[in-house]
Amino acid sequence: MAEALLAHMPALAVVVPLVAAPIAFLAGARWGRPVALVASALSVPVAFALAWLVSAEGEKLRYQIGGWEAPLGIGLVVDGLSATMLLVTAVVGFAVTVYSLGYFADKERYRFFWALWLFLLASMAALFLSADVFNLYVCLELVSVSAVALVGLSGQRDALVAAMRYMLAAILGSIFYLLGVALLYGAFGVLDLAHLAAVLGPDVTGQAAFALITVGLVLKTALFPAHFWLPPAHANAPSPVSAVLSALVVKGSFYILLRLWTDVGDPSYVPGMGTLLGVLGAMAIVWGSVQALLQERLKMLVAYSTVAQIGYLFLLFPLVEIAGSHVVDAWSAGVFHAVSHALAKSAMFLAAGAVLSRFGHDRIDGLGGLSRRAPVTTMAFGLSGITMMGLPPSGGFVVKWLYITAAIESGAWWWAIVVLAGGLLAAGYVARVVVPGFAKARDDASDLDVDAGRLPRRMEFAALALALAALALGVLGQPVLDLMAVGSPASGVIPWTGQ
Amino acid sequence: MDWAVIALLAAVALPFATAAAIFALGEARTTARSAVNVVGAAGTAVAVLACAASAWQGRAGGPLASAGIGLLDIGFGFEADMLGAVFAVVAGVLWLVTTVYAIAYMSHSPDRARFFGFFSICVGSAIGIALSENLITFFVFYEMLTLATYPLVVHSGTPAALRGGRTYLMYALPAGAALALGVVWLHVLAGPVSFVPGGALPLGLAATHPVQLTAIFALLMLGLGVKAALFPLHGWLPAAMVAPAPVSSLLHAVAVVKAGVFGIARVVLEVYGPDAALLGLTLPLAALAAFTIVFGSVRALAQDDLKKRLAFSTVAQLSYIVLGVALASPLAIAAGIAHLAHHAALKITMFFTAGVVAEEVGAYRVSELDGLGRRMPVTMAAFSVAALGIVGIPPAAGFASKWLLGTGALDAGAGWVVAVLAASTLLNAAYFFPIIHRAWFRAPRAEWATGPDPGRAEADLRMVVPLVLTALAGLAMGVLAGAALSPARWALFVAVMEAM
Amino acid sequence: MYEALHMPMVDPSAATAVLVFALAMAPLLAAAACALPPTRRIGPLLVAVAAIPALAGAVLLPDATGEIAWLGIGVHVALDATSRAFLGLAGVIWTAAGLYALVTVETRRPRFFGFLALAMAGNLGLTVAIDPASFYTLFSMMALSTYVLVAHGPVRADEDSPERAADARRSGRTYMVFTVTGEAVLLSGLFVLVTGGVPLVPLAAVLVLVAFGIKVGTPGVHGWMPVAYAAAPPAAAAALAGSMSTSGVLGIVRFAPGGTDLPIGIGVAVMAFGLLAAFAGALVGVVQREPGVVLAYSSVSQFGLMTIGVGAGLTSPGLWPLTVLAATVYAVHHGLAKAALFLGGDVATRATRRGWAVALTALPALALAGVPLTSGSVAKIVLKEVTAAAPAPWHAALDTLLPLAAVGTTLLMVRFCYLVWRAPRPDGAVRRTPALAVAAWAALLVPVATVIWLWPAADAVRYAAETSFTPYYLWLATWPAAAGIAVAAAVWAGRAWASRFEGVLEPGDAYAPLFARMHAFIDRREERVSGTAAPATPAVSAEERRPVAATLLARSGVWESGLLAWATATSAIGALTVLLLLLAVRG
Amino acid sequence: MSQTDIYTLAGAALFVIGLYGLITRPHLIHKILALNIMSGGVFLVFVGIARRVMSPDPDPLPHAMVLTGIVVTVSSTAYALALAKRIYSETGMAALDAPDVIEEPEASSG
Amino acid sequence: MASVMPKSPRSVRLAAAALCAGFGALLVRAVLAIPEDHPGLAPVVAERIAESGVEHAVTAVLLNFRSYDTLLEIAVLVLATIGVLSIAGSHSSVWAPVAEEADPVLSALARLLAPFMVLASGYLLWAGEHAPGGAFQAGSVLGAAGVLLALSGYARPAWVSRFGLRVVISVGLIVFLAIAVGVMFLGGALLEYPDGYAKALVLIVETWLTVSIGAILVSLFIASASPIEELRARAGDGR
Repeated sequence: MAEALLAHMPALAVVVPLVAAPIAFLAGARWGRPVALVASALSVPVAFALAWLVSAEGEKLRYQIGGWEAPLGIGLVVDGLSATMLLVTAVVGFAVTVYSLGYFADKERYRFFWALWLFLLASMAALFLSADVFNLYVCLELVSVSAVALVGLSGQRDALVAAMRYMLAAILGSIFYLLGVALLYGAFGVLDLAHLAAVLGPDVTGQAAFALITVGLVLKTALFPAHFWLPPAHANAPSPVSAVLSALVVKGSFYILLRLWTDVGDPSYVPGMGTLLGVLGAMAIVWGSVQALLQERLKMLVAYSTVAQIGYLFLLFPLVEIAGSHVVDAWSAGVFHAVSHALAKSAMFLAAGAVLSRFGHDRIDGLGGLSRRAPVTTMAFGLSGITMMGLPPSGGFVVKWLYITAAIESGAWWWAIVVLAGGLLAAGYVARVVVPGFAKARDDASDLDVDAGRLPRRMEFAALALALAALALGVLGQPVLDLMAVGSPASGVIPWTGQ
Repeated sequence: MDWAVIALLAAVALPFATAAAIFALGEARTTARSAVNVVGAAGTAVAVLACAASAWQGRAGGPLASAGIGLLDIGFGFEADMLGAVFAVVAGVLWLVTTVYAIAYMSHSPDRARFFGFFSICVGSAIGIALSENLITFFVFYEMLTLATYPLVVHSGTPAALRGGRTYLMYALPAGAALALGVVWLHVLAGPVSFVPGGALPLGLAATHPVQLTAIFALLMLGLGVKAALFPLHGWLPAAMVAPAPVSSLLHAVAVVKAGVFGIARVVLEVYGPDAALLGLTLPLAALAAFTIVFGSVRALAQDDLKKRLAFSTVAQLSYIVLGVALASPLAIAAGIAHLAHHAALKITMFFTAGVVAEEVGAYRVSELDGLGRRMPVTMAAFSVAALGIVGIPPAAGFASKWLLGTGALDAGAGWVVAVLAASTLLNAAYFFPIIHRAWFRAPRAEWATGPDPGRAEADLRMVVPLVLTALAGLAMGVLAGAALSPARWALFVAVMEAM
Repeated sequence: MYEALHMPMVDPSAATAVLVFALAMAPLLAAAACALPPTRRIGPLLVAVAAIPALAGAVLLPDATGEIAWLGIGVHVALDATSRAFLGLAGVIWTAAGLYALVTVETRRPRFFGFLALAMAGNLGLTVAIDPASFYTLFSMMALSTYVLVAHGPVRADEDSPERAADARRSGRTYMVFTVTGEAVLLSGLFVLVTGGVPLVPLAAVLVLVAFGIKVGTPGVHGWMPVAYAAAPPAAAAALAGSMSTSGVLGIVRFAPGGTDLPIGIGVAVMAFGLLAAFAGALVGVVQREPGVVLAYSSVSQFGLMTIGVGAGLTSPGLWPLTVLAATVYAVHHGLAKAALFLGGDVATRATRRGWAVALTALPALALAGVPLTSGSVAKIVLKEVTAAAPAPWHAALDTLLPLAAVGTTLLMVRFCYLVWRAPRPDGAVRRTPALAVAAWAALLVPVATVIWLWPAADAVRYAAETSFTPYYLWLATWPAAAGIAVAAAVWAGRAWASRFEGVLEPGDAYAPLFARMHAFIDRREERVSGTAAPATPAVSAEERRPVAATLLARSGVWESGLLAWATATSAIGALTVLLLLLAVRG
Repeated sequence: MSQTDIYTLAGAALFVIGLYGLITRPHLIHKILALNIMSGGVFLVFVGIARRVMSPDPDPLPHAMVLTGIVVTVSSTAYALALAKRIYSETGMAALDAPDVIEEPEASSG
Repeated sequence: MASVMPKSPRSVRLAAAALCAGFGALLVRAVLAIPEDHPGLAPVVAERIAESGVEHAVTAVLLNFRSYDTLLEIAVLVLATIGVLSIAGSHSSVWAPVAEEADPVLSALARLLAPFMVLASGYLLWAGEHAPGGAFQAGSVLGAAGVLLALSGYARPAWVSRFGLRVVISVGLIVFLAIAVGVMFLGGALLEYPDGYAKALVLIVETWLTVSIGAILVSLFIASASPIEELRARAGDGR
């Protein structure tokens, strides 16, 4: 029985939240909450089980849906990368669920939240597991629609406009992606990733397909200059939603890019593409950070921080393209960044949301004395800021370490400068929030409502737990590094696994 | 696990555990928090002393207590060696003293949980720095220290404090970036770098990659130089003096700044070793340190703010350590390492005093100290002893370092250092003696006489006893410099190992 | 220090040396007694007698050497002929000065006696500490503690006032500037000496000579001496002039690299400075108005004579042992005499009827002038033995010049006695000079008269003592004194004309204007700083000036809103697509 | 150039036309329609690809994908329309950007 | 809607036109390069269609070979519906009569057509097994019938409560999921229909999907169709 259960783990990772979603919809405003809590809690052991399976196996696992083998049917694939992303999704998802129980307490307005939320979790899981380019399109759409619906959930004017912008961008991205899929199928006649990898050859249609898919995914990932939809959407969504959008949703499209460029093909498939993405990434780091420095609202600042941090993800491509035998460092850096940023950024948004919901505003100017009024939340924000800056001991530091190593190893040291400069800029915008927090609380200078009640502890501590997890990655990150290396394109030369 | 390993881990972990407990106890539970703090500090003191004992046991090349955790291909490692033990003991033991002081000093201040929590983290980071076995572990704790210090600098929350904190970050964060680049680059070039007396670079690397190694050295010095307050990276230290007295005392006179110089010592002695001189890197460093000594002293001269004067004095004094390390003769190295401890005891006394004075009589400027010796003779006596010690007046500890440094410099063929020492002595005297003079020889200010007992009104005993203890320690380290286990003797052992 | 790495061998003979050192450190206990409240009352008494153990040690203990490894960075102690002489000198003078202070100092007693004891311990200790580091340590302790004594201000409660205390502090400031400079130079010199190796010996010699030169008032670095001697309370001045300055001579004896092949120029230069000191000291001294200042210039002059001897000794290596002896003898003679003069001058000025006191004071004055039968005559003969061996032109020149210097000394002494005699009488309430003070002074006169004759076996001294009775030397010793007195008489006769020279040079002579400016500067600065509670710094000026970076930053926000506009953003995506497709289809 | 190329080329043309409209038309409904035109273009490309196959019957895979795509497009279009309507009801605006970014209308076509 | 149709500035239009022209050219280049010499997956489908339980290839792909896509697609549909409900205001605006007063002609037509449309829907559902057709087509026709009824003034039936509405929207997905997961208990993978049950299970799924799709389309239409002025007025009241 246990073995059978283990064998179905990949399917369960999708099915658990997917079944729960309509149930939560049916259950309504009140009973949707326990349904969501149980489903997101169940996802955690499922994700751990998958991670354990993959680690034990040491190579990719496949699960054929409907029993139809690959070229015909759709497969789920579990390797280190997808297991890692699933794990992050489950952990962040659970923490955000716990937070949301406090955030959406007794709000009839958000009665649809739980169903939408579970759909989002399910679609993220489906996306990270899918081994089929067209199925990935459906997953992307599922992710986009649920994410947009969550952004617009509050019905407030800014949120609605942001959702609209997000929706249009997301659909546009999907259409580009779908056009790419059409061309891929036209060129190679298969949809399964592994089969595609096998038959992929130098072909104009195929290369164009990769280009179109990349455009679509860049748009969905909000890489500079396609970030135009992200700041309003992430800033105006309900805070738990912001957390998941920044932490997970943008990583979903990045994940597909990563799959295509390092698993199916490699960055040299379209020469120059890696460098182009890297340059955009560098611009994102600088531009996003600079804009974060200028924001007047806390959540906008955090959103621009996401724009900047997304840039780090894309530094992977040029380094993988040129790194030669040092692919491993760059690849691990990018993936590890996805993980640590997911934890830290969700913590940051949850913290920002706590501030917003407790004090009724998130104007940075009005946050004087915050550390006194909300110490746990400030701490959570500050700790996740450490990861944003890439300072030790944090996951961000490991990322920085790996990127700089890869840059120096491959002789492309200018990427190291970008990484370091980004860290300093991050310090700047994190300081903008944390520093006033330490300011002396004077009645005239602080905009924090003295009578504001306490936040539910679970909200504050959900944020803190995620921030601490991001920090712990900097010290105890080795298992994660080991996990994500399983079956990765670089696993053959990864020194730490001894393979 | 034998006791040495337990002590090693406890020395690093206890301060962090204390911090966690303090944060958890929160603002309201003052008594419990103070108790936890003192117990944690005492435990840490015992642990670092045990580390020192184990280092002493292993001094002749025997196995050292070590522990670690793997990450990437190097991991975090700790080791109780002779050099590290010096800094660990200084930080750990002075923490206990400072804790007692700080509990009294901060007794009417808000946000004490935050203060003491971060304070503990700072000390833990400093001890981690001291006991790090390799460069990356060192770097991790170094950056933790950078961040954990910030809340303490801005603790009061005044605009001035925030400005000071901003200045601090403006220096410390780019420095961290430079350090990171240097550390990674070195790691790429030379593989995992563990600290080894006599240098850790692979044989022949200096011959094959001189330019890269020089660039890395420059980056590392840039990173470490900020905390070590080397000119022109010193600007944050005077600005950080807005912090409460315990912070200025332990962190900005001991833990933080010495983390920088300690790092320089590690890099020069135990990473580059003889290659540093081979590549021609030590002379510029020595010259910079020498310049900093003179520069800091001259700037100190012009400060009326007592803590700023002390801060510039620290700028100058830290470079004694750097200078000793850069000169690289055994005696000079010993001088540097010994001064690490000597300056710590002396300068912390002075900052304690500055805090007491500010708290008790509201005097922040040198010009406000008239006749203070009569108002609080014990405090000012301790201050005077420490000041004389820093100037290098025997028999206080400063002289022992100065003597070793002078002789070591001549051993190293750097006679010009003697002139620097002479100039520094004069300048030190010029900025400290007026303070002593004012305190003891000028008529007391009128407003102090209104107290209940104007003649003898020392501060809270919990503040006075620590500063007396540290002053006595500063005296004893000089008087008993030749005794077994004195910092100077210990430093000589280390120096001989390093120079071999 | 390398030896320090291994456990030091226990030298059986070291016990004596350790004992001597311990005795010399006895005043530290007295200092502690002054500092601690319960014993504060008896502290001064303990200080007064604190030098007696060391004195006893100097007289009673045999020669010994040893090391105290654990103390400082290792203290090497020796009790030999030289250190015995200086320890004895210090013991006698400190005892006399201590007792004198015990009954005359009425103000700020704990502080005064505490630091008196510290200075005493340093002085006593440095006479037996023979390694550079320990010597320096104790020398510093002595010199820096003395600051407190110099800056003490009036000793009598009825004369104490803030203004006079402030004056004393200014004198202390002057003292400190020179002392600390001396410390720095000395430390440098000792470093070079210890580790510099043979090529650097001349440099070491110069540094050491300059450093100790400051202590003994060598011209050019003498400025502190008249100021500090005059400002210090008499007891402290006696100790300062008699013993503490003299330790400069000891320092030269110990650490000047005599007995080695130095460039002859060094010795010659030293002799030249000595000559300058001897004559200039006398010339400047005679126009002074205060007895203490006169004595200070006398010290400049007298130390100049010793310096001449040292210079001569430095010119030839073989001459050094004799030079050491001569310097020692002369230093002891001068120290005792000068201390007696200081105390005598004070005793006299305290008295309304002071004839007897002035008369007694004249005794050490005559000794300094070197009249026959005094210690001075013997000391000068010993010194002459050294100068006689000086290189060619010098030896003859010195034969001529040294007696002239004695004329100057005599003039100074006459001037001193005159000033003491003429000093204003204490008015109003008759305050008797405490008997113990008089006794202490009187007791000091005894060794002045006797010690040179009781000098422990040293052939040169014995020879000199015997020689001093030969007619030639009697004449040689007498005529300068007689000439001096004659000149003094002549000046007295022409006092209407001569008085215009009185006070033409301030104490500190060439330095005086410098000191005035320094004090004015520092005083002004202190007043200014004390006066203003907060500095007048512009509060916002830095904030308001907006750097280019900030402007760019703000501008980038505008650009960003352009980027966020839908048309721009989607156009950018279109451009990106074109770019990527170009990359893709170019093949 | 084969017969099926007509489908694919028409699809490509629709895609580009839709993109042009999406970029230049400020009105939300126009944008949504433009996206639908682009989707239609993609579906046409699929159809063309299905006919290229060397077999008598068309490849069912692209057809299935088109069907799925249509449903997905319908879903997202429905949501986008609802959103546009709600935005109009909340703000009275039917464009994303503030009016100053968009040129004044040349003529009314409502 | 609005009486003015704003346009972008000329510069934007020119830039966009240039970009789109370049893009179009490159796209044409890529599209024309699609090879014609491979069969795609058609042969594989043809080979395995017998095992799928249906005869029509597209239906086989949709509901068996790639039924996972369809499952997720239904999820998108349900999800979008929930999204629309979440921003459409209250339940009552969904499935409310669109027109205040029904057009008598339209009303009569609706009465006449609705039963036939339901019938046609059933036929399409059945035909999908071997010819073009299936749940989506059937659901669309069903939805059209609902829309027609709504347009002609028919209110939501009284029995369709809030809960009932939610049930009918999600029942297709729930049944689909139940079968997808249920077969796992029979030893297969997710969505692996046991031998011989494929046809029946596909039919069950299609039937319930038809119901849900019809309901969803009606909901979407009505939610989007309620008069703007009314919405604005309600929004105004809310403030």
